Parts: sequence; C-alpha cells; structure tokens
Amino acid sequence: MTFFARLLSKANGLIGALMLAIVLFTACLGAVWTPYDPLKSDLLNRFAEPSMAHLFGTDMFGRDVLSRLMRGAWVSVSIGLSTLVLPVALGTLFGAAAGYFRGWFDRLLIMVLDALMAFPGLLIALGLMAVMGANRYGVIIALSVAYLPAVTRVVRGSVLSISQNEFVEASAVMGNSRLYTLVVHILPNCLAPLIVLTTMMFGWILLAESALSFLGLGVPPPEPSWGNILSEAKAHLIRYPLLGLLPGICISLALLGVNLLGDALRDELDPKSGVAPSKETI
Amino acid sequence: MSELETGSATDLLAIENLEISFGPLAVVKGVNLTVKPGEVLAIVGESGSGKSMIGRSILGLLPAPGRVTAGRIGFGEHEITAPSSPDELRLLRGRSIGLIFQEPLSSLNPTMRIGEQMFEAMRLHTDLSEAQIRERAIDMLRQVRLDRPEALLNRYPHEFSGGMRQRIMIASVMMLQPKLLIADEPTTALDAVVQREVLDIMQDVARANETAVILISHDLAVVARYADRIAVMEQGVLVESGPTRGVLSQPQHAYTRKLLSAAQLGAPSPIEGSSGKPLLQVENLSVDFSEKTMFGLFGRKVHHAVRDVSLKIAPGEFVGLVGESGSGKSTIGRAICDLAPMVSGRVIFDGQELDRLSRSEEQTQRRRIRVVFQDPFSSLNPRMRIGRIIREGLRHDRSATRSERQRAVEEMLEAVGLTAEMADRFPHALSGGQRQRVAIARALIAKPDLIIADEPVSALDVTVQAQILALFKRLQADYGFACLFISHDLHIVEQLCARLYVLHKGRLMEEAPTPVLFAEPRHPYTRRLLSASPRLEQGKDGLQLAETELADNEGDTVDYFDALRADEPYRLVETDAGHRVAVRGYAEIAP
Amino acid sequence: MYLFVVRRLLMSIPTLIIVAVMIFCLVRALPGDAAIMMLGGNIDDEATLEMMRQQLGLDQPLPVQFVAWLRELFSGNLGISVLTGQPVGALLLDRFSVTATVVLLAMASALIVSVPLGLLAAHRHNSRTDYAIVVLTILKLSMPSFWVGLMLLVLFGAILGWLPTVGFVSLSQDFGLGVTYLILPVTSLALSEIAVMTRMMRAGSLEVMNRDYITHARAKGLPERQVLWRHVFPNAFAPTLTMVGIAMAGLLAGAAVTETVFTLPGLGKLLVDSIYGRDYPVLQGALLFIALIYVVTNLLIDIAYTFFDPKVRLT
Amino acid sequence: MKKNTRIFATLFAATVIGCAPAGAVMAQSVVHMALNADIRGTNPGVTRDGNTDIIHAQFVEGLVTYGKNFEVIPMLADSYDVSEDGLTYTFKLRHGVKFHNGEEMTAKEVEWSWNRLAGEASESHCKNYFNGENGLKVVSAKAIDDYTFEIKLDRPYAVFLATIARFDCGSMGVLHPDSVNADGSWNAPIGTGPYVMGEHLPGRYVELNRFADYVSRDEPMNGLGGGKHAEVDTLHFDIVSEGAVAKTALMAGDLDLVALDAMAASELKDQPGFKVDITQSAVWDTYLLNPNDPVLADVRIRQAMAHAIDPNQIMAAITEGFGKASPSPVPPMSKNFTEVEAEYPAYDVELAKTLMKEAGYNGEEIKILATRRNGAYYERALMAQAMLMDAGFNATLEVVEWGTQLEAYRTGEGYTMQSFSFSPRLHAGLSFEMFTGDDVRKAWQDPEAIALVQESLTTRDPERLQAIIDELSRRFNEQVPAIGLGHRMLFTGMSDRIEGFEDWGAGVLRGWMLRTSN
Repeated sequence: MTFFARLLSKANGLIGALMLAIVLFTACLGAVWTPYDPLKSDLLNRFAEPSMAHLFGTDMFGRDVLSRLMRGAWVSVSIGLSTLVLPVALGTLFGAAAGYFRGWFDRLLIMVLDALMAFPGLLIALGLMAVMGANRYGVIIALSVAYLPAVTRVVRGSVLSISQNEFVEASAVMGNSRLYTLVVHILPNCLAPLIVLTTMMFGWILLAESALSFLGLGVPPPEPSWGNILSEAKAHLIRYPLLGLLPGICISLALLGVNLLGDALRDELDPKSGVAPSKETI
Repeated sequence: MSELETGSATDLLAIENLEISFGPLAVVKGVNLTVKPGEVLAIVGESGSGKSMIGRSILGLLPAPGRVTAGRIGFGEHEITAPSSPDELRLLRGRSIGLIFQEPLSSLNPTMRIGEQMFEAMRLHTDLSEAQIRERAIDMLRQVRLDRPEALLNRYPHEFSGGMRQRIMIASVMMLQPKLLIADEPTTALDAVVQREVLDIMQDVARANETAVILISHDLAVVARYADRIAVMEQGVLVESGPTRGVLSQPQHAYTRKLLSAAQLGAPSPIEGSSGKPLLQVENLSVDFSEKTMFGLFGRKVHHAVRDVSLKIAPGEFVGLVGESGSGKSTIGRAICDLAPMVSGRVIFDGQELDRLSRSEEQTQRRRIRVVFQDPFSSLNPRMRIGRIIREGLRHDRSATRSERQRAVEEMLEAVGLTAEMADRFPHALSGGQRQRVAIARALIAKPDLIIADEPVSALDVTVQAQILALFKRLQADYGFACLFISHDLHIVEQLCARLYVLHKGRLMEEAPTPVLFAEPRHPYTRRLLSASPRLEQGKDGLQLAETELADNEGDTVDYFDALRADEPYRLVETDAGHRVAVRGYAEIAP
Repeated sequence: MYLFVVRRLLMSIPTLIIVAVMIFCLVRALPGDAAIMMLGGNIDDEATLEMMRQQLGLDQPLPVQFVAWLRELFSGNLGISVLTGQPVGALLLDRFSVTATVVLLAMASALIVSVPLGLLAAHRHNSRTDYAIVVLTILKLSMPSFWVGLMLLVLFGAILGWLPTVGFVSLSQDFGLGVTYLILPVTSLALSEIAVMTRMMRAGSLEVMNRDYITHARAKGLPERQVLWRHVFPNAFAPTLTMVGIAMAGLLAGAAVTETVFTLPGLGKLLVDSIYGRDYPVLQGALLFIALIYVVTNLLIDIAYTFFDPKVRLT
Repeated sequence: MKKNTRIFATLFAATVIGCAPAGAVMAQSVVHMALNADIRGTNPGVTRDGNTDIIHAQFVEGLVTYGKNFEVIPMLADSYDVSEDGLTYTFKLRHGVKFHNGEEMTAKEVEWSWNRLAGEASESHCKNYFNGENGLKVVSAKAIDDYTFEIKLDRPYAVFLATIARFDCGSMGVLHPDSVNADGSWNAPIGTGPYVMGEHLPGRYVELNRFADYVSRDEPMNGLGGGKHAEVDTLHFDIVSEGAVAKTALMAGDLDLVALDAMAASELKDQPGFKVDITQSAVWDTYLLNPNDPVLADVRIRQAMAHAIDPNQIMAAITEGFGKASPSPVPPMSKNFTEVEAEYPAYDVELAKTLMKEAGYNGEEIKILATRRNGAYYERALMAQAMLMDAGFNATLEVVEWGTQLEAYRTGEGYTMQSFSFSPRLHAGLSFEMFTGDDVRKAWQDPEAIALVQESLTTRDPERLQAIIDELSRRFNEQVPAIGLGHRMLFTGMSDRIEGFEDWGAGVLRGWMLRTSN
C-alpha cells in the first residue's frame, strides 16, 4: 500500500503509471470497440485526410487508422503480456534451481543459455513462425525463447546473492529442507529484481515485436499490430508521413510509460540491479 | 614550519557552536571543540552520534545533503565554514588536514596503483620532482613499517591485507605532513593485534611530524590509550570533554558513565557446565575450502580452514572459541551444525556420532543445536514478520498446536526483553540490538541443548553488547543450554565462558579454563592477543586503562608451534589439568 | 594470458556445437528449400526441381547433410552460396566488414559522447543538467531505432536530399564517399547506444561517488576534474564496459533492422536474405559466425576488463 | 574517372537544399538503376532467376528471340526454316557477329553453347525442355558448316522456337567456349550482346559496360531483338531490396531509373524532373483455387467466388487506376487474344449469393494464402477477402513468407485460394499450360482441358490454335480453376535526363535503348 504511495509520489513513477494506464485502457477498449472495423477496407476512400469521420484518416486500403491503432494497441499489448508468462515462469524455475542446487545442472543451464544468447532472436522467430504457422503464437513463443535467458540469469543471480544471507543458513540449521528454504526464504526475496525486470521486459518485447513485424516476421497482417502498421506505412512515408508517424509515436509512448515506471520501480525495489530500460534485441 | 609556530600560539582548530543538518533534522547540535597543535583528541560516541560528521565538516566534505547550518570552524587563519575562495578549502585538504577512514577496504581506489595514489597528492601540493616524491613515499612506507616499499608502489590495493592497507593510508596521508589528522574509526575493522600495531604506528608518525590528531571511535578502551583529551558525543550533542584521565576517573555526564561501564563489562562470571559426559565432542575436525580458480572447471586451490581441531562442551557449559578473523573459528561452528563440509573428524552429540545416525535421527538430534549469527541484519528474513520468524523455530515440533506455538512465541519475545506486539513488525523496523534478541528468541524457542553463538555481539554498539551478554547470562539460567561462544574479543568471552579455546590459522594454539588463560597464558600467540586488547579497570582512583602487562617469560624456552609455519609437526601437550598448548614436533613442556 | 584465451575458446566449443545443431535443425525446419526458391513461380516440372536439389545436395537425408556440413566445417570450408555461388567464408567476411565499420563507428562515437555525459550527470546529480540528460535518454530509449532511422532517411535523404539514401561504399574504397553513406546509419545506431550508455555511466558514477576512496581523493585536495577522471571514471566504467560488450556482440551479429532500413550489405541483411532465399550454406555459416562473434567479443571484453579492474585475473 | 564524377555528384547532391534534381549533372554515360536482389550468377540459363535473367539479357543473345508481340524473330540467326514434317530446324547464322573477346561467332560456338545448356552434362534446367523429360526430345543439334546450325526433333513441336527463345535459358544463349575454364567450370560470360559483364560487388552493385564492337542488325528494335545501338557507357545496378528505399534514392538523385509500385508511380508522375513509364506486361496476376479442396468441389462455389470478386476494382486499386482487368490467362498483347478471351464472369454479388445457396454453402472456411512481396500478392488477397466476405463467404487471410507459400503451391496443400502470379508465357498454349496438368500444383486438372493444351502445343495450324485457345478460354470461365485478375502493370520511374526508355510486355529491361540527355 504505502509502497504504491511512495511509487506514485515520484514524478517518473506517476507519469509512467499514467501513460501505461492510458495505453492499457486503449488496448482493452480496442479489443472490444473501435470506431470502425479495423480490417474493413474501403477502396474508394484510400488515404483520406484526417477528418471528423476518420480522426487520423485512412490508410492505403481505406481502413480507419485510429481503429487500427486501437486494435493494434490490443494486439501488441496482449502479445507483450502473454510473452511475459513463459519466460518469467520457466526463467524463475530454472534460475532458482540453478542458483540453489548449483553443480552440473547449473553449468549445463549456463551453457544452454549462452547458446541461446548467441542465437539471433530473428531466426528463432522465423523458424518458429514457420513451424507454428504464421500467427501471433509464433511471435509469442519466439520472443519467449529469446527472453528466457535474461530472466533465468537475473533470478539465478539474486538466488545466489540471497543464499549468502545468514537467514538462509539459519533455516538450514532449523532442519528445514532445501526446497522449503528455497521457496519460503529465498524466492520471496528475489521478487524485487524480478518485478523490475518483468516491467522492463514488457518494454523490450513491445520493441522486439514491432521490429520483427517491421521485418515482416511479426504478427501477420491484416491483423494490425503497431509494428506491422508501421511496416505497411513504410512505402508511403514520403507522401503520407502521418501513417508512419502515428504508430511510431504509439510505440514510443507505451515504451516511455514502461521505462519511467520501470525506473521508479527499480529505485524503489532494488536500486543496485543495473536492469537497463528497453532496447532492441533484434 | 614557520606557520606552525604562529599556529602553536593559539588553537590549531576551533569549532564553535557547530550545527550540522541533513535536511530538517540536525545530526550535530551546538558543538564546541578545540585542538591544539600536536595533541590527540578522541571523539567517542556510538553509531549515529554524529561524531563522523564533525570530522567530515572540518574538511568541508559533508555527504549530500548534509550542511553546516550554524556555528563556525576555524583552522589556523582559515575559516572553513566561510572560505574566501573555493580553492582555499581544497588547498587545505591533504596539505594541512589529512583524513583516514574506517574501512581500509574501500578507502583506497581499487583501480589505481598504490604509488600513484600516494604521488598525486604530492604533485598537487608540493613542487618536488618525481624522484623526490618517490623517495618520500618510500621513506613514508618505511615509517609505517612496511618492508620492501619500492615493490609496494606498483601493487594494487586488493593485494594487501586490511592492516597493511590502513598503514598505506596513514603513509599516504602523513606524507604531506598535515598539521591535523582526522582518523575516523581507523581500526574498527581490524583484529585486535593489528589494531594495536596500526594505532601505535599512527601515533608515532603523528608525533614525528608534530601532527595533531582527531581520533574518532566508538571504543573508549582503545582510544583511552592514545588520547590526550576525550570528547564524548551522544546523539549529536557533545555531552562531556576533558583530559583522558579526568574523563575516565571522574565522568561527569550520565551517558559517559554508561559508556564506561559498558566498556569495562563488569566482573567476569563464567558459566560452568555440569560435569559428567560431555554434551558435544568434536574430534580431529578438519575443513578445507577448495576455491575454484576463475571460470571454474579448471584446477582449484585448496585452503585448510580448520586443521585437526578437537573440543568438548559439557551440558550447560559456556565455552569460548577465540581467534582473529580467518582463524577458522566460525568455520568450526558451521561445521558442527553441518553448514560447512568436514573432510575428516567426528562430531559426537549427546553420545551419538551424528554422521553415523539415520537421516531422521540425525535431523532430530541436530534440531537440538541452534545458531545465533553475527550479523543481525542478514540473519533475519526481511520479508517475514518477527512472529513468524520466531515461530519457524518450532516448525519441526509436531506436538505443539497452533495456539501453543503462538503462546510460545509471545513468551519468547518477553523472555528476550521484547514486547509481544513486535511479533507483527518486519525486521527493518527493529534496531540492531532488538534484531539480535529476535535471533536469540528464534534459536531458543525450540529449547535446544546447545547454542552456537557466532560473534553474536561484535556488530553491536558497546552499550548494547553489554545488554545482550547479560541477556545470554539470564536466559542460560532459565533454559540451561550449553553454548559455544565464538568471538574475536577476549574480554567478551571472558564474561561468560568457563573455558577458552584459542585458535590461529585453523589450529588450536591453547586451551584452558578462562581464569588460567588470563592469568598464565603460555602460547606466544595467546599472549599477543591478550596484550593487544586493552580494557578499562576499576583502579584505586576511579576507572583507568589496564595494560595487561604480562610477566615476561624469558624463562619459557619451549618450542611452541607457530601457525605461520603451518606444515611443521603439530602437537597439543597438556601442561596441567585442562590446560593444553600447541608445541612443535615432540617438544616437551614442564608443567 | 594466452593460456586464458585458449582456455576460454576451448570452453566455448560446447556452446558452439549446441548452436550448430540448433541452427541446422531450425534452418531445415523452414518450409520450402533453395531449389524451389530459385525456380519461384516457374516450377515447370519436378525433373528440374529434382535436378537442382541434386546440385544443391538437398536430396540427401538430413543427418547425412549435417555430417557433410560438419566435415566441411572442420576442414575450414563453409561451402558455396546457393544464390550467388560465392564461397561463404569470403561472403561472410565481406559483409561483416560492412557491419563492423558501421557498428564500431557507432559504438566509438557513442562512447565518446556518453562517458562524459554520464559523468557530468552524476557530478551534477539532481541538477537541471542531470534531469535533462535523464529525460532525453529515456525519451530516446522509448523510440524504436528503426523508426528513428526511417525518419532520418525521409528527412535527410528525401526531403532535404543532403545525404545518399541507398547502398554503401567501403571507406577503403573511397573515403570521402564512404563517409557520406555512413552518416545516417551510424547516427541512428549511435543514438540508441548513447542513451543506454549514458544511463549506465551515470548510474555507475553515482554509485562510485559515495565510496570512501572518492571522499579520500577529495580529502587529498584533488581538483574535482581530476577526481572525476582519475578516480570515478575508471571505477564506474567497468559495468558500462560489460554492457557495451553485450550490445556490441548483438550489433556485430547483424543490426538486421538498421541494415534493412538503410540497405547496408551487412551481416544482418545477409542473414535475413539467406533466410528468405533458403540459402542454407550462407545461413548456417552466418549463424555460426555470429555465435563466434559473441564468444570472441565477450573474450575481448573480459580482457579489456582487466585494465579497469585489477582484481580480475585472467587465469 | 567514373568514381570522381560520382563524388562530385554526391557532394553536389549534398549541398543542394531540397530534392532538386541533383541527378541532372550526373556522369554523362552512367545510368544508375536498382536490382531488388543480387544476381545469382553470370552463367545464363544456369545460375539464374527472373531478376538475374535481366542482367544476362544485356550480354548474351540466342539464335532467335521474342519480338514485342511475342512473335519469335531471328536474333543471331539471319534466318531459319522448318522442314515439312516439322522435325528439322535449320538456322542460317549472321556473318561478322563478334564475341566480347573479339572473335567472330561461327556455328562451332553455337553448337558448343547448345550442348552447354541442353547436353547431358548440362547443369541447366533448360535441358529438361529438350531431353524428353517433358515430351519433346532433341535428336541432334550440330553445326553443318561455319554458318549453318541444324536441330532435329523426335516429334513436331509447335512451340519449339518459342521454347528456345525462353528468357530463363538466355534464349539458349550463344557464348564463346572460353567462358568456361579448362576444367569446364564457369569462368565469365563471353557473349555477343551489346553490353559486357563488368564489375560485380556482391550484395552492392552490378555493372555492365558497353561493347564497342557490337554489330547490330539493321531492323528497328523489336522486343528483345532487332537493332541494338547502345549509347550509355555503363549500366550500374545498385542492389536495393526495399522498394521504398529505391524510390527515395531516385528522388534523391542516387538512382536514375527504378521499378516502382503503383503508389510510388502516381506520386512521382507529377513531380518535376521525373518521368514515369507505365506498361502492361504479360505477367498474369491471379487467384489459384485449390482443385483438391472439398469446399471447392462444387463448381458453383467456384463460380460464386468468381462472381463475388470484381477484378476491375482490384486492378484499379493496386494500379492506382492505371490498369484494368484482363482476367484471361492469355495476355492482351498476344495475337491469340480475341473478344472470346476478353470475356470473364461478371461481378455480380447477388448471383454469387444464389449460387452459394444452391451449392448449400454454409460458412466453410475459405483460406486465402498470400505473402508480403513485390507484386501486391498481399494487397490482392486482402481485397479479395473483403469482397468474398461481402458476398457471405467465410474468407480468412493467412499471410506467410514466400518460401512457405511456394511450398504450399508445389504440394497443393494448406490453402483454399492463393493470390499468385505467373511470369510471361509468350505462347497462348503455354499461358494455359502453366496452370493446367495433373501435377498436384496445377489448378486445372480437367482431362479434356489437359488434352486441349497438349494439342495447342503441337498443332502448327494457326486457325486450329485459335479455336483451341478460345475453347480453353470458355471452359476456363465456366469451370473456374482460377480467378483471373489481370496482367500486371509495370511502372518505371526515371529522372527526366533518361531518354529512350520503353517497356514491353515481357518486362525485360533493354539497356541498349537508353540515352542520357545533355
């Protein structure tokens, strides 16, 4: 409670939270209602200038830009959120196991992680999209795989450092099992860095998704995502810069929100962790 | 030199009605102090008393957002609180006022060679040639009794032990022959023996350069030896100041007395155990740490932390385990409760060898052993409420019902002198002393037969230390547990322990009943430890510093085992009942 | 030192092998193959298709192909590009040189800008300057760099027409011209790096600044500038350096997006094209090469680290 | 020399504010163009693809080639004649034709070149057209004397000349034997074309230099044949995969001539300093219907779909109104294109609905496969989807990567309908053959249609051919194996200093026609 109060009392915390709230709201709204059907093309009304009818005008297929941005918000955000699930869950599992039990498991894990790291998210994406069929799940899985190492490393790291604490030994002395100690004493203390990382990761994923879509490897059209709206607009930038400007601004706003909030969170939860704000990984 | 004479006429440093504030709250209030050239002033106080802030303010280096909000600091003809030019202060620093920190580990720049760090200030403040500066540095390192100084200059800080770093600090600061040296807890982080050396060196060097010293410390006993005058601080207020003897013998202020009584710790009252078969027997315990070289997998270097140590604890007996850091004393404690791996040796608890027992039996036995750790800040899970932390001690006691446990927790809280409502707090809401009480409660709630107390008070302020020790004594009376009391401080163990084991570099040097050990220590290492740890004693005219001057034993020609030559044959010989000493090879000792 | 290098390289072998297997499986999981791609819409008869498959050795069962690939690999031969018929090794190096030029320039300029900037921000902690820097960096961090790239392209390339928008001329080939081609991509890459590094540098410096040895340095009477550069910088730079390393490895591995935006014939572009063209030899080679880049870059970083952190020993 | 002028150009471009036609002062005799991908090699008919063929066509020539109406005309052959039984083709070669290495071309090199592509050892897919794989077998192909070359077939084959003129075989291009190394491996092309292969920096650019000693035919230029009088010294092709970037580059003056999409064309059309060429090609844009998909088993469903889709609107949209529908597989410029071929199922949503009802359609999924790739595959699919949904079809759009779609096309699985395009087939019979047959990938598997197609390829009687083509067109419209859209419009943007450019149905660039003003 007081924690959130503290968080929101900070400028960046407050602004970030607000912006993120707006984005999330738009996303949810876009899921259920948009001014027009974002997929409905109207060939007689292409590249319409912004007007009362079409607040942001229409695109190369006469689709309402605002509607597409709203639906796009939903698609991008939902992908971002659902992509968080897998890495956080598995990453915590692996990281905790590796950090606490050490030994061969740890070494093996690190090795695989290195391999994953040395492996362009781009190709993972394409490969999985090809295998899974071109749909948002391909993107989600691909990005999940791409971000698994990050989480695992962070969790492993903080498990290692927490294990140094005497209360962990105290628990052992009381005759508690390793598992109990891990779950009751260590993991709760890893929460802070994990929360921060998760927040930041949401930003990374938004970026990665748009980058993938930009390369034509992301969410397949016609379903709009901020990324593929941008890449569709690419060809018309010079004549209709607005088409390219708007999605870019949407992405930037969302990210700004995430980054500000993430910074505030980090300062609150664990100042030492150097988790940096979003950055393309592709 | 000429300045110095003019300065010597008046006070070198004059602090008048100084007030230092962090934002709204004042941490130093209306302090008046003066320092004469060449004299040693000790500022004593517990953590948070603002003593360090005074030191910083003299250099004009208060950590943000701290500011001097009132009063003045005059140094010679300079107004530190109102410098005429920004550079005026800067030029004073180092050249006229030197500063030494508590943490030798963090006060030298880890990425810069020792030489560089010594030179740069010289380059700045003097116009000596590189060669001269180098000469000077080497000479200085000699003064602080470091050998082969030429070589040292090209090494990095992390290559030195704490004590050596602190000497290097002293050298690099004193090199500029400042008129005033501010030493902020210069030896708190060091072992008694080293502490003594470093302080002696500092004193000598200061004398040699006619430098006045402000010695900031929490430990009265330590400073008493060196200080001409003592100033006592409590929560930002200067409660008493005067010549050392005076303050020691006729303390005016109540707080001063409190400090003094805490420092002298009252008369020892060892807790004897019941005779008969020992509760715990450790036989020929050895522990190795094989530290992997960077990027593991390849080669490892083995370090013998504990070698072939045997000890006994009778039921209800308090036994002390003493040694400087790195002597392996904590490791023994950890090995006993299975936190460190033994390479050899047996731990026999209540007549049963633990490793021979079945898993479950071993568990039940082990639950009769509990630990109280050194650092109350890391020994309590920050995300658990106090109540739960203590209750967890009962986790494996299937018999107790929920309500019983609840009651037990409350009783325990009372027992350790905390209130029942603290059960709902989180650790961060408690003071260090309170946390340690919680840790003790957690250990005791399961009514263990043995408690391993690993430096339980060394992280606490002196006054608190006394309380915790008292608490131990009382609880023992109530619960009758035995205790292996691990500490680096002879006087602390002297308080409670019936017998002492002196450990050095993983080997037992001497073992004896406490009074015997203090009265007639045999092993040279023990003797060094004793003489290195000063204490205050009730003398004929009030309190005074008691130098444990040991009758020199020129007569003693025994070839004692020297832990520094680890690989030579080692043997413990019994000189008389319960008094055993480490000797080399088959050397004999006449009782 | 040499021992260390050798050891590290040895240790990276398992990683590389895992990567190799993953790569091979993934690549072959893609539907379609080079033969089909080459024929495109004109798959006039299966005979032709089969013939091309034979030529490309795609008619063999997968394990056989894999073993063949590995054997070639160990004999130092990465094969021939299906699409352009060039030796893959040469192709990779050629493309890498492009990526490297851009990335290294971007990184260098980013470092030059962000180190002083970070120090400044930390030095003026909580001042206007500090806030300005923080806000600007976070703003930049929130913009997709490829988007910024596109905007730069439209502005300077098309609307203003100041800079060339397409292609690449290597500096060795023609310096003056090469520079004009590099400006835009380097800028758009550098911008985001600057943002990240500045933040790292600032955070690092802030942490270092309340260490005793900084106070001690001040207590020696050193002027602030000297305190910052001789005492704060070396200690604050180490973490930044690691970050730089990771980022660099990532970019060297191919800034695919940037290269696509500015049509630089770089490693990333090569990767994308070879994926689309199912150019297995190139694709596999490229990926392996990338994995290698990671290993080597990290190695170099560790070595560089020792200059800033004497505690680290390369043994 | 070239380089310096280039610098000057760039520096100039860099100083001029705004996008004034900085190109105007560019090197006199260099034309900068864009290739959307790197060439696969310099070996005509072997290391090739549609993109590469364009480069090959600049430096290699064959005995015969295509005229602008896709009639076959002699190129290196002075003339040719066909025996009564249609089994023997005799080519009389032109005299004084020079290879790039200065040597004169004789039947010896022609024979060598033929065997290079069509011989047993050939690495070219072209041999499959002549070794019986697809029916026709060439019995012998040999030099009679220095200037006579003779080919014998195992059966009469009407489209034989059309086949040897194929672009993808470099018109069975004639090269000098020194083009290959002693060990037979490929070295560098020594052809007879008006341009010589120049510098190729992989992934960056390809250059072609004018062949000074080129000996031209006397006729006026005609398609890929006729007179070739090259003037531009260097044809410089930058490799630019992004259409948008290519256009930006054109406007910035870095490129002189680039292929554009319709949108870019309409943008550029009115801009001062630029010209746009708009030409209809023989590339057939269509929707292939999956013959094996149960949903489409009922012909009425397919007809309904045809009636639900309005090719005119779609063509107008994807060509910015420059193009119009021509749903027949037979390209309008073909001499076999009559009013019969001009007919197609009218756009009639009501009719579509009734047909659906009759066929008992209720919401089965119509999965439209498309890819994001030049050629508006995606855009076409998107609009078709919209129209089908208007008619009440449950049409879904799946956008996959090109390789994936090709695989689907080849195996005939994973799609109900896909937007597709066929490269120019310059014989009306081939125009149907490309999607008719019994392979899984072929959309039209009706035996009668297959038989008709086979006949169209063997008959040598023009009336009969026309009759067959008309019959096929009628059956095509009622059986709807595919829904034709139109023949792709080609847009080329260029700075106005480029003269003489003229596109044609085959869309193969002819560098020799280019001139640069001032």
